[in-house]
Amino acid sequence: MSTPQLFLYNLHLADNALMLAQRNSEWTGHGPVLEQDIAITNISLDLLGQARNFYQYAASLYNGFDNDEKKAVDQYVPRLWKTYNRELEEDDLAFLRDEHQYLNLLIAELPKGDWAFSVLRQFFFSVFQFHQYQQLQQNNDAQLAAIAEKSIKEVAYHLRWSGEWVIRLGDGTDESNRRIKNVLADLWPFTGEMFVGATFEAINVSLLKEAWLQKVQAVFIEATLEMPAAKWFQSGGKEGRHTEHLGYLLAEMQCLQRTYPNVTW
Amino acid sequence: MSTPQLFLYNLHLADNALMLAQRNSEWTGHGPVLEQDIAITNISLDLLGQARNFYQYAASLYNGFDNDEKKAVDQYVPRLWKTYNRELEEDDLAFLRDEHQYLNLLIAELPKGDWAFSVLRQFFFSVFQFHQYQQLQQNNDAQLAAIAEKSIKEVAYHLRWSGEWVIRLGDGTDESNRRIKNVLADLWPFTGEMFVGATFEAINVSLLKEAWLQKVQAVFIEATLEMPAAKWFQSGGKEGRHTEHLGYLLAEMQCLQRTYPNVTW
Amino acid sequence: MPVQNMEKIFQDKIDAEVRIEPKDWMPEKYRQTLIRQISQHAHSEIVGMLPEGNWISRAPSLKRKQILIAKVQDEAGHGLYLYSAAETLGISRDEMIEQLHSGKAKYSSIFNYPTLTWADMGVIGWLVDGAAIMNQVPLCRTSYGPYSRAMIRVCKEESFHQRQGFESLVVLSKGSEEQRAMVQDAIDRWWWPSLMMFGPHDSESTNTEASMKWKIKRFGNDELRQRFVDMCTEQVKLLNMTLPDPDLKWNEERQHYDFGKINWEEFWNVVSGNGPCNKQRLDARRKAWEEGGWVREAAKAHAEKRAVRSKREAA
Amino acid sequence: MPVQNMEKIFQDKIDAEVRIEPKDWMPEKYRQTLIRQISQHAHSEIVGMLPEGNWISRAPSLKRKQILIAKVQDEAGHGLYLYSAAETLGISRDEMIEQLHSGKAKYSSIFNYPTLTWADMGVIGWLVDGAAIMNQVPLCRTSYGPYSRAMIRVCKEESFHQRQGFESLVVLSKGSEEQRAMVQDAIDRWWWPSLMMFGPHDSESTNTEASMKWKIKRFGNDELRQRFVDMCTEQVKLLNMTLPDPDLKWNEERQHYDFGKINWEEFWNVVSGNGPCNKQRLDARRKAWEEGGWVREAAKAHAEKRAVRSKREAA
Repeated sequence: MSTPQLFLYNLHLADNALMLAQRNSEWTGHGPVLEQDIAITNISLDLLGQARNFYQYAASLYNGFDNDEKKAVDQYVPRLWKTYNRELEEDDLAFLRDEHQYLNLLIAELPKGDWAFSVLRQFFFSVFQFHQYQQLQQNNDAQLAAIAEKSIKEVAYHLRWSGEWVIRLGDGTDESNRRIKNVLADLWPFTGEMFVGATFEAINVSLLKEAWLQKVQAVFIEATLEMPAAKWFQSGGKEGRHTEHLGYLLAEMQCLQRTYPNVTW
Repeated sequence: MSTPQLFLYNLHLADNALMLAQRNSEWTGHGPVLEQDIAITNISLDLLGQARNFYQYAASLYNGFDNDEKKAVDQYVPRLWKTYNRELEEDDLAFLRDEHQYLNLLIAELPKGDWAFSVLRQFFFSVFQFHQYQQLQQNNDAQLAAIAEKSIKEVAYHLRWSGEWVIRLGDGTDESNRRIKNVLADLWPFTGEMFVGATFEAINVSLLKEAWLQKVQAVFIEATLEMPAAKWFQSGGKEGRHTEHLGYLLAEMQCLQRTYPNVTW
Repeated sequence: MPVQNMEKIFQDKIDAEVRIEPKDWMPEKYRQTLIRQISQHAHSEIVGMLPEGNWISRAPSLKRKQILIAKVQDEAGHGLYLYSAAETLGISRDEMIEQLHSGKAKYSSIFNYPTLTWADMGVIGWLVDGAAIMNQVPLCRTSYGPYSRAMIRVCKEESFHQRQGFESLVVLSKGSEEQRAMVQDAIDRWWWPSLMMFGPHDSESTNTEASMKWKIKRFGNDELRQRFVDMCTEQVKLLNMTLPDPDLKWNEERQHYDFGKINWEEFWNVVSGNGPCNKQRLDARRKAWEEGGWVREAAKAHAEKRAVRSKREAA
Repeated sequence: MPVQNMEKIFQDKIDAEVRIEPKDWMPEKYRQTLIRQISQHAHSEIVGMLPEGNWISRAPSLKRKQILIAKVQDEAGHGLYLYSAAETLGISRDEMIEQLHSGKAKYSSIFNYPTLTWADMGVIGWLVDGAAIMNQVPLCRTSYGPYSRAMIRVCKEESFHQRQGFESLVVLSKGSEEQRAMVQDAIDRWWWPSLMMFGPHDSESTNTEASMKWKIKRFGNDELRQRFVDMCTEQVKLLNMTLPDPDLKWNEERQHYDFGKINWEEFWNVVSGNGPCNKQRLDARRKAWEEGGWVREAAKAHAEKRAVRSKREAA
């Protein structure tokens, strides 16, 4: 993998984590019960930590690039930062890119929905992330491997926690079963994108699909849920083509950095 | 009234109209029935037109100010615009001020709520605006008087339309009666601010309270609603102290102007 | 009169370009075809409010905000005319809305694509309204009177929207580098879906023959699509932008532009529910309708109370 | 044993600084006072998540976002410890939450003020947490064991938050003109409400006497408020900002800062429901609770199903 691609891959991994952290943190103070308010906030914090690691790494890569490498990723670097005349920093990447420069999976940016939506989304995402980080631990790039290794314990917890909630809701009351089935229909089309590789991806994501399906299937059996038959999937996130939701998320998330550019907070 | 105060008064009038236009336009495409979707959108358009007139007048006043006058209103002029090196324009005032520089009544910025909230808010606001513009028609400042005169027919329609809806909901079903009573409790504390004058106001708003109460009372009788007894009122809008809602509204409304400063759209 | 004679009279009128009016006899299939087509058109106006409505709160200037709101409002108005026209054929607006919400009735697939940047507002005006007008202008002379009259009003306003859309693209195309990139990106995303708006090839299109005979329809899908390609290929030059089709080139012999193959798999996917926003659009419409239920009931209840009261007063 | 003797033993323990534990005999009024105070404190933590939560989505850097989220989460944790402490006195968490939602139980009025700029995050850490700590540190030695142990954990974390808050103000106060203005504005808005956090003058405060005797409370409101004023008046200099009180000045005789009159009318207004955000805060809590109802029921239903199953398997 070339260093420009490694830079983009870091953005992709960071964007995934940041968007989901942002969405989950909307529950903070509004959870269904105090313990779970704390739990989903924890996941938010873990993901935010991962995002920071990837953004910092991406920034340090970029700052070491020669001109050709810089040119190769130029369309993903925030325009406004170029006027700052200083090295690229994590917050420039997180807060100053335009919508089409974000490379996260669409599933991570969808609005939080109800509790069923948030836990099922987290489950689909965490199963994938677990296998993804497992592969990345072996990566030739030591820094990438180190971040993955550091993060995988967190992800294992997210996976367990969200899987338990999927089971609880699927095999809970009629209402919870109805709700999780509804959101399953909404979310399923957003799962396919995880397994369609982009050129910048350091691992062959299509090979993760089988393990992902097996884990989902196992939890679904306990949750008395059926695997959807639908074969059509949404796509675009890895190419910077997003849902209509991302624009609103960014307008809110970026507002201070946009209103008061290049100051210290 | 001094010209700096006239400038601020125009901002106040424009901000009122803009915020309410922004909120009402959130119904566009989402109204309870097509005819009413069109009706509330119309009100939005009328208010937007009024806002433009006031902003344009404010901008032209400012562009003609001497240094002392400019200094007197400096804290209300968008910081970013000062870097543009061109005359002040309506959009600079609408899109580039910070939250505390907006001088609208708090009632105008509250989220749209349900249909009962939106029509009752419109009614309270329109009754006030009707009497306010009636006074302004007589104002010594010809431009202010002209805008008021041009707008008052629109406002008379808003007043009639919203009053009819208040009656319909108050004297409709049990559910509509319950809903409008609920939102009445929410909205009432935001009505007092209209009648507490700020130094920049060209008319004595406290004198409008009686007429306002009479009109509200008359419609409430038809709507089978009781006048609230509560005597405590929210305040702050005219001093730039807003609710927590305005920040979100601005983040969304300003995002393009903040992200791509000083270009033509 | 035997049905055959009625049918003859009906077809003679059509052939003589006399408009069919609501009280005239008409074949049941003509009525059904029109209900389907007019209601689908009405639904498209209503669902079509959503992708553009998505940018109202973020419009970058007061003037643009006004223009956009007014445009979306016009679409609601078009929906109204068209629902009314369909109602003259013996179906209620509520029935039609129910068919939309249940998925039984369709709407134009173009509205299942997301609006991702401000430039989409201009490109929708230019390409989507442009394609719609191309389809709709012939409908101003369609054989059913109420429909043709509704379409005359609709087309007039649509042409205005199209010019506004193009004008806003002209401004953006003369703007900053980012603005120009925004326009090109929007064109790239909307071009092919716009071509799909003309429907499948005539050879694969059902209903075309009867519709032609009844003068509901007057031109084939492919013919209109070609006109649209020819028109846009010229207009895009005024923007200094390009259309995302490497096969696009002038054919001296045909005196038309040749263009690349449409991705019909995507077309059928989106038609059958698998587009980026199909679910989102229908959910938004259903939500508005459901949340408006108590409002409509209250209005009805109040109107009844008033009616009773005025009757009592009159007695 | 006659009640008088029990009371004597109880008061002797208190006087000897021996902690009262859940299973010990205690006067009913002591129990009620503690339930009221601890649950009010727990509610304050939970409602207190809202004004700061308001800025999570807009935090201006990843680091600040992390710090803010962690802080709000800590408040949820404090709520948990405190509800648990209150539960040892024979009231359930659900009962307490019901009292909060019905308006029967109070929470700290400070959270009825809006958070209007990012600087509010720092100022809340500095002033609001600062005042809370001033009130709470003595509670680490309060007579009821579970409460005092909860308070030890709470105070430790609160001090950390206060330092973080002040540190973020130091950064802002060295920043741009707008950032400095933001800080001054936030101080101006939060200063007086912070002073109100110590409650009414001792002369007007109910319950103080019994609470002192039982060592639930150890210092008067005015004494703590004075300490707070003295502390902040020094700290604000480090920020190069001012406190919004023209009467603030050093009194050589008292060796304390004199300060202006508190607006008690505003205080009682906010306490009785008429603050800028009272309704908004309670509505947000009620909404979260109501919308979480089906989740809590599902979790319960599932746990019961599991219990039945494992019993069946064991049989």
